Amino acid sequence: QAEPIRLGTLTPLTGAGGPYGPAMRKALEGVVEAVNSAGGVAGRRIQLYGEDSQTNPDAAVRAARKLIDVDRVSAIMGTWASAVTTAVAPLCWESRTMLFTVSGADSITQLPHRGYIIRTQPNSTLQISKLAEFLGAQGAKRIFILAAQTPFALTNRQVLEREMPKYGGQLLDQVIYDKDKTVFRSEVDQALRARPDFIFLNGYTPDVTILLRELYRAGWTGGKVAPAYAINQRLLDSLPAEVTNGAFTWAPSPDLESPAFKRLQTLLGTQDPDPYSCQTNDHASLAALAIAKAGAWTGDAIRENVRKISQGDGERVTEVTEGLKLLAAGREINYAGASGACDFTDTGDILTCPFRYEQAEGAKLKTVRVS
Amino acid sequence: MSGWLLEARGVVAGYAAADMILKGVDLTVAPHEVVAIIGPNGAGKSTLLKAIAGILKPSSGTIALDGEAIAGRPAREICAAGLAFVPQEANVFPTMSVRENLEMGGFVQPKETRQRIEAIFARFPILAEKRRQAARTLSGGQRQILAMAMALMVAPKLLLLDEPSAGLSPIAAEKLFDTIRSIHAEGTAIAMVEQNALEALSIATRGVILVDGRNAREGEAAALAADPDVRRIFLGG
Amino acid sequence: MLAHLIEELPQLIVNGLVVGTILALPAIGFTAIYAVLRFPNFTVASHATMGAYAGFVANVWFGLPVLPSLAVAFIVPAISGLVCDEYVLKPLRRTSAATGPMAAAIAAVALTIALENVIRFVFGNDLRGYDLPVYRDWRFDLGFAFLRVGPQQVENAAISVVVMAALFTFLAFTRTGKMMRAVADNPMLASIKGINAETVARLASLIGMGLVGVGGMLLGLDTSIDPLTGFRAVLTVFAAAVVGGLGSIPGAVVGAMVVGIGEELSLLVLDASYRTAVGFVAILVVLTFRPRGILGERAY
Amino acid sequence: MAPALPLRHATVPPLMPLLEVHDLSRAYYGVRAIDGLDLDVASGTITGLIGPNGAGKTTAFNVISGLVPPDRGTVRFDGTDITGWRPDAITRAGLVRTFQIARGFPRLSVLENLMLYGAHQPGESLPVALFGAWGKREEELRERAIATARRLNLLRVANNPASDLSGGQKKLLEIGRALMTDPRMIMLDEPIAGVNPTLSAQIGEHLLSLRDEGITFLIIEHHMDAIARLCDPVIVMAEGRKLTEGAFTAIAADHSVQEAYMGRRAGHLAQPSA
Amino acid sequence: MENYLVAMAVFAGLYGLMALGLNVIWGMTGMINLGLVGFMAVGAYTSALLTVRHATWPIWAGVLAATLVSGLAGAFVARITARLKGDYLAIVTLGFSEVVRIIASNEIRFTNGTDGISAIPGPFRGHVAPATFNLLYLGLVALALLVVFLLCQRLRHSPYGRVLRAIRDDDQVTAVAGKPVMRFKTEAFAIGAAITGFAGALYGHYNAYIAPEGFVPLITIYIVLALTAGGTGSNVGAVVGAALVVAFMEGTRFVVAEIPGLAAVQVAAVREFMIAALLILVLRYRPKGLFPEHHPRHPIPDTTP
Ligand SMILES: Nc1ncnc2c1ncn2[C@@H]1O[C@H](COP(=O)(O)OP(=O)(O)OP(=O)(O)O)[C@@H](O)[C@H]1O
Ligand SMILES: Nc1ncnc2c1ncn2[C@@H]1O[C@H](COP(=O)(O)OP(=O)(O)OP(=O)(O)O)[C@@H](O)[C@H]1O
Ligand SMILES: [Mg+2]
Ligand SMILES: [Mg+2]
Repeated sequence: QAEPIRLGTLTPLTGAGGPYGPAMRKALEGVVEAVNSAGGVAGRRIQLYGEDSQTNPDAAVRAARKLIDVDRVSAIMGTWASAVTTAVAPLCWESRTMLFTVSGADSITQLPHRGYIIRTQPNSTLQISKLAEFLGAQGAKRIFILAAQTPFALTNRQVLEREMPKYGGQLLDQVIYDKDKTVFRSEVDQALRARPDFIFLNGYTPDVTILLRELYRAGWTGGKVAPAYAINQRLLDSLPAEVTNGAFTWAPSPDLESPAFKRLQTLLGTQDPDPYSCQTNDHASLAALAIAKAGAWTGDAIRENVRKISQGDGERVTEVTEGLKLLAAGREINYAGASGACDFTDTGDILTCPFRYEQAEGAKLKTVRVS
Repeated sequence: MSGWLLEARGVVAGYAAADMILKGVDLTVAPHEVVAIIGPNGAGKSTLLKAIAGILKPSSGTIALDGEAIAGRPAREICAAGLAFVPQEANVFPTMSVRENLEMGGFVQPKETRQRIEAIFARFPILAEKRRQAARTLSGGQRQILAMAMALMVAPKLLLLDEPSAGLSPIAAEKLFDTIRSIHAEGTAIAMVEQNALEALSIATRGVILVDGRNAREGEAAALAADPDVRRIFLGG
Repeated sequence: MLAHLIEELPQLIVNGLVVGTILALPAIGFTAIYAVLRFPNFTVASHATMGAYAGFVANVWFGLPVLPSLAVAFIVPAISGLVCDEYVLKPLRRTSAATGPMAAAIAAVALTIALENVIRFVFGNDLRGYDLPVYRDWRFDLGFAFLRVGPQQVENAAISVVVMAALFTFLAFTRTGKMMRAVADNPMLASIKGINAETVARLASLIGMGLVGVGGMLLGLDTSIDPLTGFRAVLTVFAAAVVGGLGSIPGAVVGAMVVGIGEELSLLVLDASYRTAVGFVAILVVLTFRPRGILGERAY
Repeated sequence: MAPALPLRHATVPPLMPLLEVHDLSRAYYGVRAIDGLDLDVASGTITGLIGPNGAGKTTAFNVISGLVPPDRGTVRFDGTDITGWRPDAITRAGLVRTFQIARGFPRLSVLENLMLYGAHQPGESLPVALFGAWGKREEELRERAIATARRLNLLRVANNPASDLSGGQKKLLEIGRALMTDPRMIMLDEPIAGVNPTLSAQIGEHLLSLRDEGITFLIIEHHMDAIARLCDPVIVMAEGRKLTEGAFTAIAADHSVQEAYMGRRAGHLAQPSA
Repeated sequence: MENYLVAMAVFAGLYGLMALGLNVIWGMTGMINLGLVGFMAVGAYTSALLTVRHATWPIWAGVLAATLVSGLAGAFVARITARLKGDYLAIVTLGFSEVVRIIASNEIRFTNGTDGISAIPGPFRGHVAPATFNLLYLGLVALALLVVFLLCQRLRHSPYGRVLRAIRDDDQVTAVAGKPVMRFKTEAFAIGAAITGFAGALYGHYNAYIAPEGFVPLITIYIVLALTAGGTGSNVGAVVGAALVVAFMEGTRFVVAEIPGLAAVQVAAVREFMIAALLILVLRYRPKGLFPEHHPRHPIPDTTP
């Protein structure tokens, strides 16, 4: 049997990213299984090597070393925290290994990575512009941000401040909190004192849980919005419905009718795969398809070919096995996956993508609009 | 039955496995007897008392208290079997008050506690005066008196004292020895280590001299005190 | 500026007290163990998490109401705390004459990582929540400012105060309590006086970790339940116990309030993201004037 | 019963006091441990400090040596006001003390305990320790430490950690450490409590010879025969202040001192022996 | 594989340096320092700020400055915590490292915030193949470790080290012995912090990237565990312990990969559990560490009278 194709994952299984990593990993494994059971890529099986980033750059660098030097993977997929991504990026480009990431900080694609980074998460600027547009449409006039201290907190604020006036609104202020605290009462009070009509909770699931509960206690009845990775089904399950009712979420999204998205729903056994899992699902698909296209499985091969299979005039595919078949038949393809169109700029950022807006109602998310 | 209240034979004990301090020591105490144990610093006197009291496990030898084998048993069981021990160092509970120290001294005989504390306060007014003060803040001599008083909170069969008079003023030491005499008169057997050897021998019935982890001399207390060799080598006279 | 201050101050203090009540119970458990065993048992982190999960299992899986769930949140960590101490930490404390008490403390850090991962192994990383209602806060009009206070938090505060009073009375006045302090002071002398030091140590671990577990469940009620629930709070819990005076039960409560209020008041002058930093500076200031904490190092 | 001991010292001519303590006071939560203590120690004497348990002797040492700040009063050493100085500065000025309840460095060996007290080791400065030469002084200190250990019967346990000493050996180490410094004056807090009588007699001899070499001593002790043999003058403290001072025979004959402190037997020492 | 082993050896060396630093502060002088990672951060940031963000100093100058600045930070912490002992010192030093991390996160203009600093230069990086760079750096770290180790050994066995160990046992009696305790404590803290900062700077130049999230208390915990497992107070123990911790962290990777039937998160849990359990076992069966500190024995003349 031919030597397998080696791919690596570096999702956060412990530490602050812990709530997200396992599902991301599962979404990746689903693709690999599908490819292997469909006969692999050009007859080669994909062998997936998984390591835990521990949401810690120090641990992640050691894990990446192992993936690159011992497992000799040609791509590392699924890095989550921006610090982790930035820390492993130089290892990747020095060793000509492809890096697929979901980190949102603008700075990542500005690294001198020579094309070795592909990011499926829209950068902060794009995400927040979309949010501003949506908030405008909801009639929001006075926005307040409660943000965890993250690499994108500052950019987010600047973008929102710039964009809101276009839709007749304004950003009042932002409070940056320490996400490892257990109580955020005073932060919430500070937000309420500014008399906003919409509060943007820019954090992660554990801290947004506390914030939502605190907003409810404080008697808040205005609008609230958070990224879809923060308010997910898990969060809705863990809080009483009256606490979460009315909260909006938004995330980059394909057409919800997209078969890729549907398949991921079945794979993960949830109606609501979080955006990160959607993206890692696409990481694996993109890597497999690029390898098939190149007929070689080095990092360079992936780098050269990833755009050839994800954008352009080729036949539109949403399923990796389908794409592999077409490629085998010598056809051009344009892959769009569970996370969106997967079209990338030269620096590795997402070109454009539709966004999906949802609202919590009775502990379920209902789609409000996709645009 | 040998008739001894305490009978320790061939006790070998030490702190590190390789280096035994006691190299086969015998110590016997008859009921109603006061035995003084003397010897140079580092001879193993305290080690012997610790081994008897159950703080140190002897690696060989037998120890019996009132016919009951106690070697190797935990200290609290030996205490319950009727032995009270006042160690040389760290012999009070530093953060507890004087009164609480006394209560702990009488831990195994709680019924008598109240009444015995009264008796002790009568006998040692200084303790009554300092009853609420933490033992840590007592002067050296006050602490020593407290340690002794804690042992008086129980009515043991055998009292083991490790240098009870160290740090006491002459008059306090005198009072202490009077106390020891009266405890003895009430029928309690006593074994005590003392550097104040002449004084100790004067109230003891028998003396035991320990040198370098072995029994060196043993005999009637008065005879030992009078022996010129003993005086020269051990008593500084 | 002044009006602004007067308006905000009462609420900040209330919020600080709320933070304090959440920290108080685990801090009491931590300090109670310290009082007897004389080492910082850092497994409070994982035992708080364990309490949160135990309460979750009782409440959500078995449908028990709050109080029985709290009982479960006490029992499970209590037993775990006991077993851990018996088989892992105690042997290390025994050799502490040579190594200092730190060996046991450091082993406790390793142990808490191990326990956290046992929980992670069983429950995964997913967030959980209790099946309990969340209430709106009560609001009071003070004339110059509005004040909001949560029913849940009043309950937390009541529980902490009752537990503190009970434990304090127990240690200060009962025979068993004095026994515990005697063992803390001088375990060897305690055994000479006939006290079973082992039983006392077990009791301390049992009660202490049980309280930490209850604290963990209350923490879970206010935050979220995941394998890091306790870990996120442990630094502040440790800080509270230290500020109050390690080993002092009322100290733990006072320390929790000081840390809580200190961090909240810092919001008057600094960004929320500096809250932790201000908390630590406050600790430093307190310790500079009272190197052994506010209530010193006393078990009662 | 106690045989009379030869009094080796002549009555000391009045010298300039090396240590002057004036109106020294220190209270603990209302307990006046020392309360207006005045005392002088003349240069070249072995001055005894006696008094009932709890009289405040140890507290006086603690305040004089800088470990406990006084509430009131002054301490002058060799004409310099050292009140409020840090303990290490006081030691370096030539005044060193020992502890009643032995407090060594448990994890240092006996020899290291002794060598640590040696002064003028250049290797205690960082650059010299790392890059300089300190071996010669170390050798001197070692020799001196070995000699001290030998004199105190500690040579056998010289390489053991201090935690593994018997109670008496710890007291001996206390004395030994003080002897290792080259002080002008040593304050000994019950140096021979718990020390075997034969050895204490030898230590006494040694102190006398050190006195003859010019070292001044202030000694707290409860062993009247040792006080009688070594000390002149003797200061009696009670309830935090000085009660009286004088030659031992005079003190011992004093009724109030006998009553409060010495009791019957020690009082005999005052009488010329039969 | 070789490349990986070389990289892990570099990490072990850097951890070893920090363990040596901790050993001076905690092992020898008895001052608990749970803020170690804070000094590592100070070192890493100083050098990074000077070599790439705010200036373009040569690497050696950046590292030198890092060593000095973290040493000064150490002296500062020692001064403000002068009166604290034991667990009380532990919480304040822990706080110090958190404060450093928070400042690094929030003073964005100065430190670039949570984005971290990337493109930190490494000697000859980019001019030689990555594998060669790796080897070169290992040589550098090994040399640094050797020099620091020898200095620490010299310190430990000098009269200076004896004073430090005396302070560890009882600082009051050390003062009575005539030693200016405060000076020694400050110097020891500064030396340890300087070594740690030095290691932090090397760490930054090796990884090319540093961020506040990389300096979490977990790293301090690892170093403390390394020193305890190796033998508190012993320099050999510090180095061996650090190598051991890295070996545990990496070795468990390969072991858990063999366990079938577990979800990814369970594998990760088992791995962290194993690291912790191995360290507990070391402590349990070698409570004084693998290389217990022994106090210097001096030749004693014949003791038979
Ligand atoms: N820290 C403290 N807190 C409260 N009281 C104290 C403290 N230290 C000493 N005392 C009290 O001060 C008095 C004097 O104590 P000190 O130790 O000076 O006596 P001493 O003369 O040395 O007695 P001894 O001969 O028994 O050693 C005692 O009554 C003691 O209880
Ligand atoms: N904890 C210990 N560990 C190791 N060795 C010890 C320990 N305690 C005492 N030793 C050693 O054991 C020997 C006997 O000590 P022990 O305490 O029994 O002497 P002692 O006869 O009571 O002397 P002293 O009159 O000085 O109290 C001494 O050489 C001492 O150094
Ligand atoms: Mg003894
Ligand atoms: Mg005294």
